[in-house]
Amino acid sequence: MVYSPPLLPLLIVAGAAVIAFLGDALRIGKIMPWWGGGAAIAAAISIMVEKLTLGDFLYWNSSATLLGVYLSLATAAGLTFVAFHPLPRKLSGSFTGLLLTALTGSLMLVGGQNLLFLFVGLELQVLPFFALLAWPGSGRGALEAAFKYALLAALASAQFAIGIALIYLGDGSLAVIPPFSGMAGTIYGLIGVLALLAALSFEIAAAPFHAWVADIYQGAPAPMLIFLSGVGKVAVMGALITLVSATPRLQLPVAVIAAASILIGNLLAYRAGHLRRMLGHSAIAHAGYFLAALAAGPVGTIAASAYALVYGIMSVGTFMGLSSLPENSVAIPWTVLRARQPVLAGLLGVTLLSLAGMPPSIGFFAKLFVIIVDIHGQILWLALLVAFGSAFSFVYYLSALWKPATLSNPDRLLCRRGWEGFAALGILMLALGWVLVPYGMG
Amino acid sequence: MTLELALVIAALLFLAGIALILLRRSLIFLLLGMELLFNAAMVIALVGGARWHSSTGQVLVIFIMALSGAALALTLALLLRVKQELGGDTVDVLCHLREEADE
Amino acid sequence: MNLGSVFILLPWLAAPWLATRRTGGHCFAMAVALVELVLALVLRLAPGMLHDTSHALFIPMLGALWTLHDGLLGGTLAVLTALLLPISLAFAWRLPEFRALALAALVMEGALFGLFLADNVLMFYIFYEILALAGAFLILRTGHKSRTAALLFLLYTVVGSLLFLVALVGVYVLHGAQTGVYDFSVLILADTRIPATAGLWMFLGMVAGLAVKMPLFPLHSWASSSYGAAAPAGSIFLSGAAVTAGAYGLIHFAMPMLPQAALQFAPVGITLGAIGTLYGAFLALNADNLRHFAAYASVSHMNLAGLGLFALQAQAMRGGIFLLIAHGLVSAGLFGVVAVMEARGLTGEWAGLGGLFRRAPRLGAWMLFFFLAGMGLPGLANFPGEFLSLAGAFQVLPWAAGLATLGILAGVIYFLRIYERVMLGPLNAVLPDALADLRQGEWLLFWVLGLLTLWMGLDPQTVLAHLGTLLSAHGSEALGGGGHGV
Amino acid sequence: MSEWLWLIPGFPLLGALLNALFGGRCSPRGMGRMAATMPFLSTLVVLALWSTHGRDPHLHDRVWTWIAVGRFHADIAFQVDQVTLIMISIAAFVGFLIHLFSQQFMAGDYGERRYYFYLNLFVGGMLVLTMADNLLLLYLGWEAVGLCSYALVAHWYRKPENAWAGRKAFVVTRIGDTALALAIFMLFAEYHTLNDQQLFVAVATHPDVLVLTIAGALTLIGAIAKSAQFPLHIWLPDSMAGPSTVSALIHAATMVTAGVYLCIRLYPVFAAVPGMLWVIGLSGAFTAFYAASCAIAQVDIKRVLAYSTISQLGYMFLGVGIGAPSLGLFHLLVHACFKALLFMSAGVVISVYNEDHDIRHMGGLKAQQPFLRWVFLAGIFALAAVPVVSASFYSKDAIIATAFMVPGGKLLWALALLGAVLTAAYAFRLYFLIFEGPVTPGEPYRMGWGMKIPLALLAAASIGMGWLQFPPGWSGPDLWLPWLAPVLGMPPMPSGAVNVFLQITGSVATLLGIGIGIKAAQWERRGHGFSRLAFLSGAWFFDAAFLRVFPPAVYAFARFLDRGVERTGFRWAFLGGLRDGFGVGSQLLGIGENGLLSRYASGMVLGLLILLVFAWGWM
Repeated sequence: MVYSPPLLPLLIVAGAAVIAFLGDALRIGKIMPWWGGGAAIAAAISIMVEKLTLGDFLYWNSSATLLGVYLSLATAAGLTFVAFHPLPRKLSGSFTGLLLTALTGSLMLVGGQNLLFLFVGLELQVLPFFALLAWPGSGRGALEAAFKYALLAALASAQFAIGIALIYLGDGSLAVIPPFSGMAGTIYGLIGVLALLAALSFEIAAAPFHAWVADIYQGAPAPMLIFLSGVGKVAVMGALITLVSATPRLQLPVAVIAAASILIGNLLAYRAGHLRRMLGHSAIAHAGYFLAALAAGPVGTIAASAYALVYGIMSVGTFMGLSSLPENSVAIPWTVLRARQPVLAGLLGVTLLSLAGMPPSIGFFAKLFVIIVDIHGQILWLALLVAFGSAFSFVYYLSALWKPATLSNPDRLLCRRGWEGFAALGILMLALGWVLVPYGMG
Repeated sequence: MTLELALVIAALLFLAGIALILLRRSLIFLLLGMELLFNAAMVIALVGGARWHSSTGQVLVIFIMALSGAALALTLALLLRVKQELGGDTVDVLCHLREEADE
Repeated sequence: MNLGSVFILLPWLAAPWLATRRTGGHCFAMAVALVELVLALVLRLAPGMLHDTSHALFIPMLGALWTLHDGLLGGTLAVLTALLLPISLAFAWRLPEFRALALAALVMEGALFGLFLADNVLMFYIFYEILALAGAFLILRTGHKSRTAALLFLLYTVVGSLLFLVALVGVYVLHGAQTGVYDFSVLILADTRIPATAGLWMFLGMVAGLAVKMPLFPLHSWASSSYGAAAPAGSIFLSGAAVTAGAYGLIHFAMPMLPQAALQFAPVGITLGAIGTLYGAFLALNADNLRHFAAYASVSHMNLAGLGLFALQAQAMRGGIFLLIAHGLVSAGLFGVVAVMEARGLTGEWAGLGGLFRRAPRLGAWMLFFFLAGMGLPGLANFPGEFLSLAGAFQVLPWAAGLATLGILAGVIYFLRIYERVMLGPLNAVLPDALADLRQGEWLLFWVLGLLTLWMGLDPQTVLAHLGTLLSAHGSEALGGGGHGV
Repeated sequence: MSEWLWLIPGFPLLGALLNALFGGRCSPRGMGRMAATMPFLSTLVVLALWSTHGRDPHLHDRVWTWIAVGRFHADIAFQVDQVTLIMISIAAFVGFLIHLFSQQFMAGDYGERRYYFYLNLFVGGMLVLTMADNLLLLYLGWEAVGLCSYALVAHWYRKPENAWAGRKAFVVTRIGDTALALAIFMLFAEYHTLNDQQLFVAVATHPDVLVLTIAGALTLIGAIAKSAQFPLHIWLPDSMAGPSTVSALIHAATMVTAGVYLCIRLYPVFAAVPGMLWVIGLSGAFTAFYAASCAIAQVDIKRVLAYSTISQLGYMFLGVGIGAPSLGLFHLLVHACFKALLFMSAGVVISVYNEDHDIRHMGGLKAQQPFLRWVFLAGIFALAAVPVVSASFYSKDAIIATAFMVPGGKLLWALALLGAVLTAAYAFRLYFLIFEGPVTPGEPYRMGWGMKIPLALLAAASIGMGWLQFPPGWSGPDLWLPWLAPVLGMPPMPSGAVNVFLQITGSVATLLGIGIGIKAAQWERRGHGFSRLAFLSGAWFFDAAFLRVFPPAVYAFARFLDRGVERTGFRWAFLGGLRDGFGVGSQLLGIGENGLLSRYASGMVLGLLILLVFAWGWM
């Protein structure tokens, strides 16, 4: 197996994962999160360095690099943040190992150009979460969530497998590099691509396949959700970008799924009583906005990758904020949170506003790009739907912001010294992120 | 001719798997249904390999077999934990997470 | 960091600092407000200050966001906003929730100044949204602290402004397609050739976004619940200053960008304004308490201003803007009277009032003064604006302007009926007997507002002459010089 | 001389300003004196104007530009010509007399300072109205006097009916203001100018009959509302709730004549439209007859005078209608003097009988108040137009006579003559009921010199003013008509036998009226006088009908709009509908999420099938 540069980031992360697993055995589990963080950052740097080398399996174009770097940095940040959280305290070595495996899978998904590569990446990225969601000591809800996720993810990967097989049947090659001949071929190729689309849109909780997301968000422990929504979903979005940019004919079904997601996501979130369920349903809507960008043709992929990046940052910020709250809190106890964790409360407030699309935040700029791209792609009705969706989203985001909730005993609120730094970084990123955009886009 | 016949078999396998998942109450059968879906994928992959006279089909089958095994192994482990903690292995056990507003 | 940026960012820097101080933010907030007033006057009277419009924050696709330019209209409205803030704070001096009100008002003021000085339409939109959010917080944190009213206010504005955004992006994309230059600055966007039908739809989107703030008739339902829920001192700022944002956006951005569509929309706009004027008047007549009454009076006047603006005729346009400024003062007076009465423990419900003149003659006198100004008595602030708007609109669409002229008659009916219910007649037994008349501070406030109203009524020429050419060069030549003839 | 015309309205406005600023700090008495000096100074300036420019006054004084946007140009500019000189003389001089009279009459009242503030503001407003050189400034004065009338009628605000009467006055006059505003818009839209002279030139050059008819009609409605003519007269009888001095100034001498002044000022606009003048004449004549018929059946002393004012204004409109605006102006001048006198004396009579307005409870006051009786009698003579002796014989009978000469004027002449009979009747009925007959004692009321001088001056004027203009054929001073001819033109003069016949019928009508009046007083005292006729005392039930129809309709419409359109339409249907729609939508979608795993799986499969439809679509 000749060493080829594009594989470097994967090698780094996979190697680190193996060592992390050994860490628990050698009772040096405590430092493993830091070790994992360092490995992720090394991967990010390597991706930056390898920026434009082309490989037959990996094609690090601009959007893949952007997302790849983001995934690594997000995992690094998540790991160092969770290091202070009591939940993974016992098995932190295997915890880090699992996360690094998930990161490997994500990088493969984002950069993959070969269907088989994508399939392996998807499995690598999904399987660790079966275990992570049901982490020992996180209650029965988490277990139920994990099992539901496991079963439905398995169903989705089965669809993915069928899709790959059909495409292979249709045009004989597993490569995804355009022109993806599968489309021109027989009916099998078409059904295969649609199966792929179905599987991936299950992963990002788009409309017809959205049923699972509310329960998992409600049940799963908050630190795990940082990675599920912040890293897992963004990786699948990267895969979708490569898939749709390779097959232009997918734009119509993507547009339909986008519209369905926005409508269903907003409507469900409107009535969701529980905070976590509301966040789950709003994730459906955000998947819809991402797909709306994707449905707008070649220009759309840039906007889609920007939206994926922004969505990732926002969900990481949200769940970092929520991880200090006790598990079954139905709403955010603002007064207590502001008293004990002012900066974290600020982060949570800014992320909610950014999720809703309040102008100074990058959430708004992401949605603005989506609207620009949609109108440029002549899909006016989708742009209007995005606009009305984000306007409507103010209802449930701001009622979450304004609903007065009381916490029975304030000391159940977790507050760790390291978190203030993360929160401050998060606020800066979200509120003034758009100032940095010119340099990133350049 | 054999191509269409094999595809019909794969389709049947797929439908059987879906039926198993949707109709049966016990979680074990859900996993069985999942396994059938993966088998359907393998059949299609084999047919593809045969049609294009290349070994990629078989490589694909091996990969699907490996990954399906991994996925189901973990799901089985979770199933044991569910049986222990939630006290049953039917689908209705898993109903704690839902929209409260319904009641 | 030129004067304009300081002018916008000062309130935004003051707000968080005010939030951290536990008690006694009063003097600090008032000091910042007065500094802002001085800055606004300097900017307005010495227009050359902003010649080095800083082209900061250049984003490739969106153009230079932070380009500031001080137009005459924007400067005048900025002075009005800067004037209303200290007045609003003064009326709220003894409120328990003063700090929350000051915080929200400062953020709103910063957003308004940014809005008036912004040259980039996207920056205008961003400030417009921040204004909406800060307004929602004001409604939430003061007065009845009702969430529904705050949410209704925010939703109306957000849905409307997103329609404005979609229309704006439509123009932006069309311009990009025609000239290859993708930039949001209004000067560049102004000369895109837009097909008629698409232009009309886009203009409707923009009007929906902007006219919702200036409550034009069909989009006005938020006004009574928001002004009713917020503390009257807060409503001064909400109904006086925040309302000018919509009208400014209409004149400075929407009409220059889509001049043909503006001409086609003129008759519809005039009709809506006329219906709104009468509708607001009749609702004020049937208001169930003083706050709703003041809210509907404000809606009625703003619809008349809307009528003037949409007529696209020289007299009507200037009359509309003048009425906008005059309405700021008069509604400050109206809500100020309500604030003073609520400071004395009167709820504002009709059962609790009656014959107040005997106990508080000075308050009664000032209330009558502002009611007369509200009625459009010649010699007070509203009259020049109303008369010019109606005279101009009459030349464009006579029957609609005629309908709106009935608003003058309706004004008398509802204002005097409410005045009689509150002030005249036998002394109401329910009134608390220790009812003090105006204190020195309030009396001085009313004198400031009164003198300004009188000055604007008797010598409107100083304001009218300086409104200068409103539509950008492109807009006016497309409209044939001021729309329907001078 | 012409650059300080602004002093005339300036003094009273300055008085009002001083009152507002320093009112709190000095005693009401001092404030009253300061208030009285202001119209006195204006009167001095007017006298100076008479002395220097009496012969042919054409002065113009532009103070500052009020509103100037494109061709919509209105300055604060004052002009004085013959008509304006007369009007400002009345407003300033009669205003001063009433200020003097109020010093003692209103002493010790609970709102004295507020009273003087509005009185000064009123005189200022009236002067601005009459001296305005453009329609916009006229509109300013018009509304200012409307406001002061509201405030002064509702002066004793503690009784709700007084406050209501003030509001009724302001609302009805505001109907006229709206009509006037519409007329100004139309004239501006058509001729693009607000200045009077430019307007007349433009109307003369290209008269557009349709625009001028509508604008003329609207201006007429404005004048009718302000001068309380027939359909819109209902506010004047109720506004007697204010103090008598207010009635004297506002509802006799100055404000109500503003409508007549407007018609005289815009005479060329009316003349340009063929039938318009006759309509004005008809409305004047009918109102004269109608109001006189109502006056004869009233029992409240001030309501008799109120209806009498409406009737006399009818005559002035008749004067303008038959093409003799100078005669109308003459009657306006005479009427101002004797009606102010009558109202002020009525005020004294009411305070003598401590606030009892009903004339049936009065009688034989001549013994107790001799001075008041003679002064009141002079006023009654002028009101009834007693031949030769009284002033209005020269003005009112001249109008009636000229009405006969005008084409189509026979109907107007008949109505006016009938009105003259009724006028003489109710005048003398009033006099005999109050001053003659069995004595009912009242409180002793000593009138100071401040009250006696105004009454004496006005009594002299109501007798002697008529001698300015003798009827045609009589050898005597013929000053009035030639003096006004350059501005208002000469009216058609009857001559020869017809002239003699008209004068005789006029005098006979008056004497007949006096006889009826005396008889009516005796019937009244015996208990079955005209006041029992409900139809007449209720002013033909117009007032009741108007009040039963319009206000309830307006309030009902407001309630409908509020409850129907706002609450159910917008809030319940639109917003509520949206909210419930979203609720139901989310409930429907919630079915797919009841926690059951197999339900989720079926959702996914369904999704896959939907996607496959696209494959079928692409084939």
